[in-house]
Amino acid sequence: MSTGEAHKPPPYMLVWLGLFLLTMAEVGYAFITAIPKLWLAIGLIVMAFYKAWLVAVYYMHLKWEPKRLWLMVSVPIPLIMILIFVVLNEIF
Amino acid sequence: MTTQAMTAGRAPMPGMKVYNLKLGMWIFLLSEVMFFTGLIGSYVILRFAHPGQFTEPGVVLNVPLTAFNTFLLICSSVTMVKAYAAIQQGDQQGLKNWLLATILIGASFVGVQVYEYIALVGEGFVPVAEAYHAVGRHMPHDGPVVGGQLYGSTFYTMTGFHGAHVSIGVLCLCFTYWRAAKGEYSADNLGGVEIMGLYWHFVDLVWIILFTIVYLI
Amino acid sequence: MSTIEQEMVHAAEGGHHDHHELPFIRKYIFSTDHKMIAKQFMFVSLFFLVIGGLLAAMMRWQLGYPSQPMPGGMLLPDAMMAPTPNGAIMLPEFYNSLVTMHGTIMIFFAIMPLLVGLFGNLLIPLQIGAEDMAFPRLNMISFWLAIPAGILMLASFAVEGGAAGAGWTSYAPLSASGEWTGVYLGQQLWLASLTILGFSSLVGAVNYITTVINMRAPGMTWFRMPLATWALFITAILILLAIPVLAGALIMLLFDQTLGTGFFRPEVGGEPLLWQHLFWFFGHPEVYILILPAMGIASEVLSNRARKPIFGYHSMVLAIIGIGFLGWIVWGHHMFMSGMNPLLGTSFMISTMAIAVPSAIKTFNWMATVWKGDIHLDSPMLYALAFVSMFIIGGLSGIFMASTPVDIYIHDTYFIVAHIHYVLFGGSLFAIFAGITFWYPKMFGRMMNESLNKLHFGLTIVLYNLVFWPMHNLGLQGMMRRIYDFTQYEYLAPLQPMNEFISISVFLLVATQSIYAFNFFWSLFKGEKASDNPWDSNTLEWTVPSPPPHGNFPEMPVVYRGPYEYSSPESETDFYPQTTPPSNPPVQDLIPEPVTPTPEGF
Amino acid sequence: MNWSWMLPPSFSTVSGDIDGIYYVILWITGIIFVITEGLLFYFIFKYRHKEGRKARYDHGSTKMEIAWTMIPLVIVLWIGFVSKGVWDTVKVDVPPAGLEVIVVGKQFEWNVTYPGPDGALGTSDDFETLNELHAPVDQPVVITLRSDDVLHSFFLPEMRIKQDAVPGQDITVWFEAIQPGDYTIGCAELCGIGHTTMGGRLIVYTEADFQAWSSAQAQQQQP
Ligand code: HEA
Ligand code: HEA
Ligand code: CUA
Ligand SMILES: [Cu+2]
Repeated sequence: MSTGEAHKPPPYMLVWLGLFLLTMAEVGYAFITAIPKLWLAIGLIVMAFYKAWLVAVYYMHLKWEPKRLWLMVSVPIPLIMILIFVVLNEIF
Repeated sequence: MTTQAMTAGRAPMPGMKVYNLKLGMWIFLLSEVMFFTGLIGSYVILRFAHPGQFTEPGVVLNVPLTAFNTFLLICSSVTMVKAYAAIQQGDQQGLKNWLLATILIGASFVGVQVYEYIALVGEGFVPVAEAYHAVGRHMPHDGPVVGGQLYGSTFYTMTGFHGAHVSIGVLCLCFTYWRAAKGEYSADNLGGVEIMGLYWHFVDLVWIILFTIVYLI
Repeated sequence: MSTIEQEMVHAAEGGHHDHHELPFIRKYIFSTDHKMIAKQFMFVSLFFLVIGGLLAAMMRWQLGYPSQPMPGGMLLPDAMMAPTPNGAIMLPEFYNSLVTMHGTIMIFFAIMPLLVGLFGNLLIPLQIGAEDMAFPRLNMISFWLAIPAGILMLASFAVEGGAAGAGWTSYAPLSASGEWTGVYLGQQLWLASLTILGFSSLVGAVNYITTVINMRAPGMTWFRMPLATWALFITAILILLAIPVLAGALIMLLFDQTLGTGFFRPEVGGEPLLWQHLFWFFGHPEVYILILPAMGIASEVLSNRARKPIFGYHSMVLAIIGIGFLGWIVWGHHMFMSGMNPLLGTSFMISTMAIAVPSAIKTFNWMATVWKGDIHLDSPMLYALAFVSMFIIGGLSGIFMASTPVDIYIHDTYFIVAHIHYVLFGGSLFAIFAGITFWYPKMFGRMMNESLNKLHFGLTIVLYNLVFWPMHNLGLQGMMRRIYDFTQYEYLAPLQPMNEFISISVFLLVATQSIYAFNFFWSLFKGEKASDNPWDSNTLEWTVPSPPPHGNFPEMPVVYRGPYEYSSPESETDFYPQTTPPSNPPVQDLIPEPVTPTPEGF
Repeated sequence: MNWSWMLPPSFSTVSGDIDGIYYVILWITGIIFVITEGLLFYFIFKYRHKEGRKARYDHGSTKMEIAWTMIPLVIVLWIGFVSKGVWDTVKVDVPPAGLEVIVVGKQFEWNVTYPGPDGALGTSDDFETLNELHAPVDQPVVITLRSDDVLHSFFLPEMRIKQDAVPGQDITVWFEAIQPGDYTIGCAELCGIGHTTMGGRLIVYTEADFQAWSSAQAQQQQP
């Protein structure tokens, strides 16, 4: 079933603008040497994930999908966290 | 009623309320998520364990160039979604135009990446080397060691696999375009365009993450 | 019948093409029919099962008679055997290749394709009432990717340096550079082959998951699905999420081997433990991939042959899901001695212990299923009961290894080898015997010979235990695994008689398997003709002809109840098929939601 | 042929505890084994098909499900809890060293470096032995385990010690022998063609004998 018909046209261009501005912001932010490395990394990752979220929700139309698809799509997330967490544990 | 309609018609009943093709693509993308998790996870581990082998952003890699490339990929995402929006309205010509734009931008992304690789290798940043000395645009060639083998290995593996995904995407887009040109899509038959879009946006999404952790951190 | 149902049925009838005969190549070779693909997987993986068994027999010769000339060894090339005047003696590098290839072939090319390729393909569409998989063409591709993978794997025996010899786990850095093993091309072929095979499994998994979610017949709700389908569904999810991680690791290792990158090579800063983490993050879900479908098959057979509803259907389903989930957080139990942070070891021990619980639920439910049943002890039931009792042994030995201090001593000894074979042979393979025997009539329209099967069962269960039970004892005496000649160690030399005993039993066990092979092929042509429902079963696959026609269901089945209504007082016979309409009119929840046609892109 | 499920004798301070847990698990699983297999066979026999028998129509019982979820859970968590203590003693809490040595595995031998008369490693009076580890009794021997090439696993069966040697990583292993004698060193991780031959001897002396051996070695190996 084609999605979104019943909704008003999704804000594709607005999202594009957001992605563009966030990319600029990231590049600028990454080179601010005054900020400690850890904060730089956290800030960048937050921005990256927000961008990824925008793409998934608007461009991949998750916003208009049934809850069950959301549920299915989030299955790997705990696994990713477990893997990364455990392996990082090895180093610290 | 055709068999096909029957299959599809069965879908909404106990199932996901999402038709087979789209559901299948989403499921496939979940496995792609795990694949890139493996690669990115390895990178994170290796980087934390051997910070000395990696350099600050911008020392070796050309961030402005890649930022431009990121911009290209974002643009191609928006053209892709426009193609989908067009066919939702039954606009065949719009579909073709936007698809063509996506193909061109996607191909440019690959082109820029190839150019980047050539430039980097020319500067001495190769996938495999025991340790490379002060390569990159900002350093003299006989300068101090600024990175180790792991940097080259992980960089080329991650970006290479992503590039391969983009290239495959471009090929599939060409196929979608060919079918669009034959007029095979319509407002009630746009599954092919939609799953193409899903794949394409996913590749964009992965790049967003890769760009940040490989180039900027 | 409600109007909607009538409409559905009507649509199914109208929508059914009259299937004209397909040309040979489309029907038997490049078939997109899930039943044919299932059979293709079956023949190929039975072939690999035999190969794996022969490799094991060669290994056992060396272990039973360390460094004595092997009968027939002269026929093998000098790269494998050292010729002496009395005959040829196995070389240690060949022994390493044998262990590696035995493990790899058994796991990836025999048991996994049998459970997932054969039973996944055969059962999922039939048991949920679909006319085929969601993506029949992808299904075909999945099979045809497995073939080059198998050829590459076998070809690696013939290349310079021999086949991969770093164990089926291929621990880096041993596997990362030919420098350490002398195996260059063989190891690379191993990696390439598994990468391709991984892709094959992945494509299959996408197909299975989509099919189960979206193609169930009207009335086939989640909790009316047979347990075999449930197990295969969860297995497919495990494959979907585990295999890509392995693929990533394999590719990185392949780069290390061929290009000289440094992911796992410590000389240049790589992390050997990273390989182990990635491998076992895949590997432990993998072992559940190998047991869950077996559990599903056993549940099916046990309930049917005991003529009794499965005990605790809902908790069986929850246990499958529980095992599927917990399987992701226990992988570290393979790495207790690896140099992994010991505190992580403790967490992994606790999670590993916890995973015994869903297995316990399943075991006790099986036992309660046969309790007060009407047990027909024919061959599928015998195999299924053997599955339960052998799985208990294998599972209980897992508890020893899960306990970190005990694992210090028994890790990498034959105790582990015993565990592996109790769960994989006693568990998975016995369930496969049960499954093949049980669904043989559906696949081929003929029954297998019952007496031959009982003979095979009797000999196999005895010999199997004679082979693998004493391996526990060997392990407790400290005998390491993957060891070419244990008599090199003074303290292990006294174990020679026991090893010889095991080896003799193995040779008999291998010979015994020819009974099954003979029965299998003989029955194809001479077996007694089977009716549509020879086991008086409830599930949907038994409502269609044996073998089912292309498209499976002449009309869209409508499901009224769960799959295990045996001996129900509502039914006159001791079974009550899922499709038999209830005598009183259907209740509300049986009526499917309205049908909206949706576009299909391909 | 030794069909026994008893462990061979062990000679370190921790091995008693390890073996103890083994026997506890052996008892628990043994009892479960007998009960489950016994019941299974009994059911098969008792309820085998007879003309006119009809199976009980029974979909399960929540009470039973809870029982056979909780009981195993308690049992295994208890085993886990007991195990944790011993595990920490063996792998986490390393006692102050009586003797410190470096063991390096490489294809296919074990190299052992001793501190020499000054009692410190990494000085010029260190001396080495090949495929032999000499140690005093009743003293914690703390080993820094390394590998030069691939993974090996340092296995002292009589001490119930096993630890992989990982290239690029220093791993601490310790044991304390409780009886002088001649024991085995093995390699328990597949490490290549010569994996089988990578064995050695662990020789445990009384304190005095060890001192004598040690100074003699130090003399001999002085440049
Ligand atoms: C089908 C495959 C399969 C299955 C199902 C299992 C199931 C389990 N496995 Fe196994 N395992 C393997 C295949 C499998 N394993 C393989 C191939 C290896 C070796 C890999 C290699 O190194 O090459 C291995 C190795 C392995 C190790 C690593 C050993 C080492 O290398 O040192 C460990 C350690 O914890 C372990 C534990 C377990 C446990 C706790 C279970 C549990 O899931 C078992 C649960 C079942 C029961 C417990 C029995 C039934 C329950 C009852 C009767 C109830 C009452 C029980 C209690 C209260 C205890 N396994
Ligand atoms: C499913 C998996 C499986 C199966 C079935 C087997 C079956 C057997 N295995 Fe295997 N084994 C492994 C998986 C398996 N193994 C793994 C994963 C390892 C670890 C590898 C490693 O360390 O890297 C291992 C290791 C291993 C070792 C340890 C080697 C070492 O560490 O040095 C030994 C030693 O005795 C052994 C022996 C045997 C024997 C004698 C059989 C016999 O039971 C074989 C008898 C079976 C047959 C002969 C096949 C029968 C064929 C049919 C029934 C088909 C007939 C029907 C038709 C043709 C229609 N195996
Ligand atoms: Cu060293 Cu095995
Ligand atoms: Cu495991």
